[in-house]
Amino acid sequence: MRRLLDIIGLQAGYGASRVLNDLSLHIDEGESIGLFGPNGHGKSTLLKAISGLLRPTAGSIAFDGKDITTQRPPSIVAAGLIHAPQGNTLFGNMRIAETLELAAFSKRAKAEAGRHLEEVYALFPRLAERKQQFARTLSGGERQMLSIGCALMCAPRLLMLDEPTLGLSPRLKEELAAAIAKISKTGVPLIVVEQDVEFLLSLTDRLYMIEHGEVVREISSANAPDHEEVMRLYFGAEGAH
Amino acid sequence: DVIKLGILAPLTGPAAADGQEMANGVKLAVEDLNKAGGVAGHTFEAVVADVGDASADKVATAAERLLGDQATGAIFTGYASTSNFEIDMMAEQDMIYLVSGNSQQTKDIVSADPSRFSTVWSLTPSYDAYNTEIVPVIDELATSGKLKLPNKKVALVASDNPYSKGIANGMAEAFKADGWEVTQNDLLPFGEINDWRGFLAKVRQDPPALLINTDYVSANAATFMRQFMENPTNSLVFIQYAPSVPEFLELTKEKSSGIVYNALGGAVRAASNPRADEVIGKYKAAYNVEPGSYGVMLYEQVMLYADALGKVGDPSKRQEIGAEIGKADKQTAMGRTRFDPATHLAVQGKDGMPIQFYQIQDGNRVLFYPKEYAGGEFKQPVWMK
Amino acid sequence: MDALLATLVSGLVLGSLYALMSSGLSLVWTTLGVFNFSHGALMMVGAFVAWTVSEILGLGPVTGILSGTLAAGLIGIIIERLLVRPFYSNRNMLLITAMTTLAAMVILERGAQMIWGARLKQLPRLIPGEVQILGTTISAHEALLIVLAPLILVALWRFTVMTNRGRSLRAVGQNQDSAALLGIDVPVAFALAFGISAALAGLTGALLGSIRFITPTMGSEPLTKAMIVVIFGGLGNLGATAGAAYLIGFIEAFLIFGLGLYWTPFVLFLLMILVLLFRPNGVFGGK
Amino acid sequence: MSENILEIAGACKFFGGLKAVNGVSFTVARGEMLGIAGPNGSGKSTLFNLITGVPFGPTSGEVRFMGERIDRWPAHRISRAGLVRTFQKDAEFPALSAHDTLLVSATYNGQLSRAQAEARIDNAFRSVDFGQTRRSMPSRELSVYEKKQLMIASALISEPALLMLDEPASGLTKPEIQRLDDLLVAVNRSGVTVLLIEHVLSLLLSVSQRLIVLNQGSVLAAGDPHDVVKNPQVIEAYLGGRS
Amino acid sequence: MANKRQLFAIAALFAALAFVPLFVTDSYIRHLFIIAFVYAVIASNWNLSLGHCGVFNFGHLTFFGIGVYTAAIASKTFGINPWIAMLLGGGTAALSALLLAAPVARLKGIYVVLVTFAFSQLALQLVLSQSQITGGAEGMVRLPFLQLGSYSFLKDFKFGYYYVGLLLLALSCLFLAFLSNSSFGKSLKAVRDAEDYAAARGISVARQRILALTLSAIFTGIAGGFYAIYLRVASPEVFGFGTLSLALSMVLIGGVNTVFGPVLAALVLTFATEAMAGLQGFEDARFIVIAVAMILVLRLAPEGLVDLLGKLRLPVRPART
Ligand SMILES: Nc1ncnc2c1ncn2[C@@H]1O[C@H](COP(=O)(O)OP(=O)(O)OP(=O)(O)O)[C@@H](O)[C@H]1O
Ligand SMILES: Nc1ncnc2c1ncn2[C@@H]1O[C@H](COP(=O)(O)OP(=O)(O)OP(=O)(O)O)[C@@H](O)[C@H]1O
Ligand SMILES: [Mg+2]
Ligand SMILES: [Mg+2]
Repeated sequence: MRRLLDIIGLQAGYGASRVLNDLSLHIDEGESIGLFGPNGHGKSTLLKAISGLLRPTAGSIAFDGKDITTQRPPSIVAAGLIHAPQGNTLFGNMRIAETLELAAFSKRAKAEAGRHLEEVYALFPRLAERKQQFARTLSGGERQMLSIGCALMCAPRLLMLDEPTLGLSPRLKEELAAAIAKISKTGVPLIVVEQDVEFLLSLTDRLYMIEHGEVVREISSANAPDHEEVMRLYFGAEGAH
Repeated sequence: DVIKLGILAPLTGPAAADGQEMANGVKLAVEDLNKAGGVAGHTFEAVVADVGDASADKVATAAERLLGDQATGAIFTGYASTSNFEIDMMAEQDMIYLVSGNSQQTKDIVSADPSRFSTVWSLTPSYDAYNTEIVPVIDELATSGKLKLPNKKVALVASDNPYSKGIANGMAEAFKADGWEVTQNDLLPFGEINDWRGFLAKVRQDPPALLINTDYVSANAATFMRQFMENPTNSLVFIQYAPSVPEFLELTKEKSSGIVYNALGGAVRAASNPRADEVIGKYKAAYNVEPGSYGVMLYEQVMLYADALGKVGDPSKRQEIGAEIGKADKQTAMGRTRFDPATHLAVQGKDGMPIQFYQIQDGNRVLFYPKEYAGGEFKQPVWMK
Repeated sequence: MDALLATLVSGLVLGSLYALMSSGLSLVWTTLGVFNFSHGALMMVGAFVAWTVSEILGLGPVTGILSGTLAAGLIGIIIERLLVRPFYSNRNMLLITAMTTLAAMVILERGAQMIWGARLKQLPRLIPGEVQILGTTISAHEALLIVLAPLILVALWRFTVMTNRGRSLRAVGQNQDSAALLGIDVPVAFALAFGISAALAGLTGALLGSIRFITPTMGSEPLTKAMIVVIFGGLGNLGATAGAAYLIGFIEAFLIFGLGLYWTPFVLFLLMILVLLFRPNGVFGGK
Repeated sequence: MSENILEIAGACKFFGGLKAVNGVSFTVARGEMLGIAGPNGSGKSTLFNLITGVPFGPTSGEVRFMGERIDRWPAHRISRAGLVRTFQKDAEFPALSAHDTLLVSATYNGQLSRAQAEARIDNAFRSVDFGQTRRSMPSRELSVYEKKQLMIASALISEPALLMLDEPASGLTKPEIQRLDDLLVAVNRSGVTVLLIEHVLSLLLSVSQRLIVLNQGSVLAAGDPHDVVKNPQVIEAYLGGRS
Repeated sequence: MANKRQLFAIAALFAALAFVPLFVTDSYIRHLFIIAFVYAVIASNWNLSLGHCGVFNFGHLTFFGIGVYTAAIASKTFGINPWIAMLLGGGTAALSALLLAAPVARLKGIYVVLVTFAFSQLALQLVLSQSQITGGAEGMVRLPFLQLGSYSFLKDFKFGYYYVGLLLLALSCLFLAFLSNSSFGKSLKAVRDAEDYAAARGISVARQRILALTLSAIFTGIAGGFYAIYLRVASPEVFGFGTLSLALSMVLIGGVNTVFGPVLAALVLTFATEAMAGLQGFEDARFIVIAVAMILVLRLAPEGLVDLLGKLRLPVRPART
């Protein structure tokens, strides 16, 4: 069956230190995947490589059949591959409303900016209350909302969320989960990075566990591991620390 | 063998225009001397050392570079630093050093102990005449009826540097002594001045018969003139030095017609002093631009050195050469040139370098005082009633 | 009375000049957070090119000013590409770019010195003659500046605040990765900001070239003033810059009238230190 | 001296019209571990800010630490007095190595001589088991998790009387949270009073002896953690459907 | 930290410098070294506030200028022994820095540029306006020269001045090296990069800034005093923009995170500029060459010259895990 995203033998890193070692994974049409694994083992780096922030040193990335390994972020975003980075600080000296409007930058996004804006405000009423507040003064959770809101403004065709529930209250976490589920229902496939495996399983069809910049285990909702097993997985990873 | 003649000059930075001219003057002289087969079997080579923005280390470094070279026979400059402190370095090494500026500073340093500075001489005379001479000249113009004075008031403005400030204050004294009323004596910061309107506004509230600006920076003077002409008062305008700079005319065009200025130690262009036109002619021929005073003065500096060298013969006997220069008494482009042993400055006055008063009349500089050199008559400026 | 009016007018003239000088500098500063020390030199280039085209090639002042603006703009883009872009990700970016743009200033000024020489030059005025404002005569050319300055500033302000293109300039200045992830082409944004800023510098220089004299160092005084205005106005926005420009213009005019040109800079600087003591983010800069 | 190590009375912090913290009062007993929860934007971090003076003090209200009023003190004085915090967004001294970060904290916050400081650094690293190899490389190259570890270590090294942690567990894996849990208990046992902001309930409930829930800048509920989480208002405002 | 290797290299450098006058008798070359030493002191001390503490102090040359005039006035007007006068320069400079620090400590980033720049303008204006004390634009000349017992430094082809300059530089370097390795030095970097975090770790941001500024002024002021006594002149150009940008380029080319980078840069730049000064008709071009060279260094090694040398020697750090 057709593959929406296909990553083969990817290598990437920062200067001298390599983080991703020969990593391969894929997303089929209409499915969503989750990534988890110990900290500092390359999940965010992988997303950076996909969205073009980081130039891979080897391997290939294909989106929707087209090779995007060497493309720059603008064209990748234009193609609808959207990445909401981890703990994003966005633009400290810009107001919430401005930021969201700016987020609809690509042609595709501009076309539907109005509708998306309403959706975002509906999803995060807090943002609607604080349209004129500067991003730098937002609370941790509010900042997270804004970051995801921006991603939605970009009219994603594949949405990559890096630890979206970071610092969200349990209730908001639930609501966000619901919202994300809604988004994927509307036909937007997801790549979600999270530490909470149960959370991931509730949202996505398959999980990859990333360790030392490689896929060490693939899990499908079918053969979902129980809590103890997950702990063992992690401790396995810790062992290598 | 070849004697190197050093030039200490601001070839870069704000004063670059002057510096280039200094270098040109010396190079021109060197060519002439070499064409004539050199002096006492020696030929010459000009070596330039840039003092940039005239900060002490740049001047000292440039000087050291020239002094360090055994082949250097003499060093020439219009001005290198604002303080002339380098004179000491030169004297220490008995280096011939001829200066054409900051004569007050030179005087202060030398007169303490002239014998220590036998190799240092200034071709610019004392500036005292700048302070005093203007009064009788104006009076004479008034009495002879060539100039109608509405009152006996004078307004002065100077920029904050020893030259301008000194002259402005000197003039103020002289005018007071002659019964004039000094309505203004403003001091402006030294440097680029783009707005004289503040001062001119005050002037217009009480128009004086005589308006004097001693800021010698030609750009500032030009701006001053343009802004004065926006709404002129019934006053004769006198500007210190700046109008003698060639581009002043280009910059102000017809706006400067009628203003008066004077000059000490610059070329004296008059029938009775053909030497001036001769040198200026050469300079134009060589560089096809009109020289200011420095081109001419440094040319003559080299010639003075050459004469002395001719008498002594051995370039390494700098003490003797210095002494010879001190004894010099010749007619140069700047008029009769001889030195005061007490200050090592060129002698000023009738039997030395004369002070000359010029008026700009539709694009030409007309020398109208002193009589001996005069090439034309003073005319009442058009804007005066 | 009319002395007061005269002071007001010269304050207005000064203010407009400062507004023009600082507009471009403010653009890169408020958007990219880069302090471009070659801004003054770019004005100088604009003036010299304008002079060459208008006087030497004899194509008239208008063509001259346009080509001056264009030339400065191009050089600005080159400067950005070679001297600023490589250092975006550097921790000492502000410092290093300050240094490299200083280097650019040196190169431009010395280059001009070698090309055009040290002698003073001047452009003919765009509009000849004088005009009367509040019973004070100023040249029509300066009157033109008084009209032009606010227009340019408003246009700039609308651009950076109202349009997405303009916002993108601010975005890349604050967080390049996030900007890139929204589909903003970061290099293009930087180049654009610098191009516009430099072009404004060129325009200012060309206009200045017929009030003041054109020399290789003619940019340094305007740069100082622009620097004061921009920082004084605060990192807030162009509106603040404009405010600061006119404020300083009037203060200076009144100081000159009150206690003469000599102590004006001194008091102006003293004043500024005091103000920054109590408004550490600039006069109009937000907290 | 009072046995309440920290006393907050009517603390407020306003930003223009926005009342981020609005009349919060509570006390912290010496040696206890107090949890603070609340919806996003309810004022938890702001509360920490106004207590520690980083970057601002309260708009109004009193803060007493060991009986002394500290709400007008400069931040560095407060932390030297033994009231040390961590930050929610990862903070670091990018140019300093992990080791130097601890050194600086020990010599300034702990006011130790260099020798004493060096002596403590190793323990501090071990307490958060910080990777041997990573101790001497510039902080900016550390991973998110290592930066967190370092921030806690640099707080502990000056042996504070009161430790205030702002969401230390966010983004941690389960095992890491487990280790954090153990660490906090150990620290608390050693006599350090702990104030803990968390959204990770498992941790919050397991370690804190008392729980305060903020909502819209004021205290919504306080008391025994397991009672508080049953409070319907708390569920409504903070926990939501499950649990 | 390549500290060990660096220190060794430095020791070697100073040892070499100590022998120079024995081989170089030409007073011109010695003069160049002396000027280079002065600039090295200026740049490396400037780096303390600018690089290490992140205070964008554009008034550093003012400290130098104040040192110059203090020494000049003390020695000429009050006839104080020039050795003492030089040291006094350090004192007054530090005091003025303390004065300046008051406003600067509260300001951030680029605002500091404005205030410090304004400060330097004020100082210049004062010097110019108080001409009866400072000699105004004309400056003060023929300052007394150094003497050691009966030995006069005047006609010894700068032998004496060379060693005074070198000693000054050495002391200044020791001073700076000690500071930057102390936890005070490290705290400066903490304040520079993360104010809030630093404050939350017991570091007083304002206090560290004030200290950094004041300490950076001491040797700068003494260098100013030495400069005045050596050249026997004090003139307002020291406040000029030329000197400032030259020193600034030394700091950045040398590397803002090092101690000795600026020293190295000062030596290299001084001789490089001078080497080209000899070429006729090249006067303006040489500034362009220097500017371009500086840009290249910054591009090849944004952390500075020292970093560049390091890159050539150190193997790259191996990947993690
Ligand atoms: N900008 C950077 N420069 C150098 N090294 C970096 C940089 N960013 C991350 N690293 C390193 O790359 C490795 C992987 O980091 P990454 O953020 O991808 O891990 P992660 O799986 O996302 O961890 P986390 O769950 O904490 O986000 C870490 O060791 C980190 O130190
Ligand atoms: N400097 C500021 N200016 C304006 N508003 C601010 C400022 N700092 C915080 N706020 C607002 O105050 C409210 C409380 O912020 P705070 O960071 O304390 O929330 P929080 O409880 O920590 O939330 P989270 O759990 O998401 O971190 C938020 O709505 C935030 O937008
Ligand atoms: Mg991550
Ligand atoms: Mg918070």
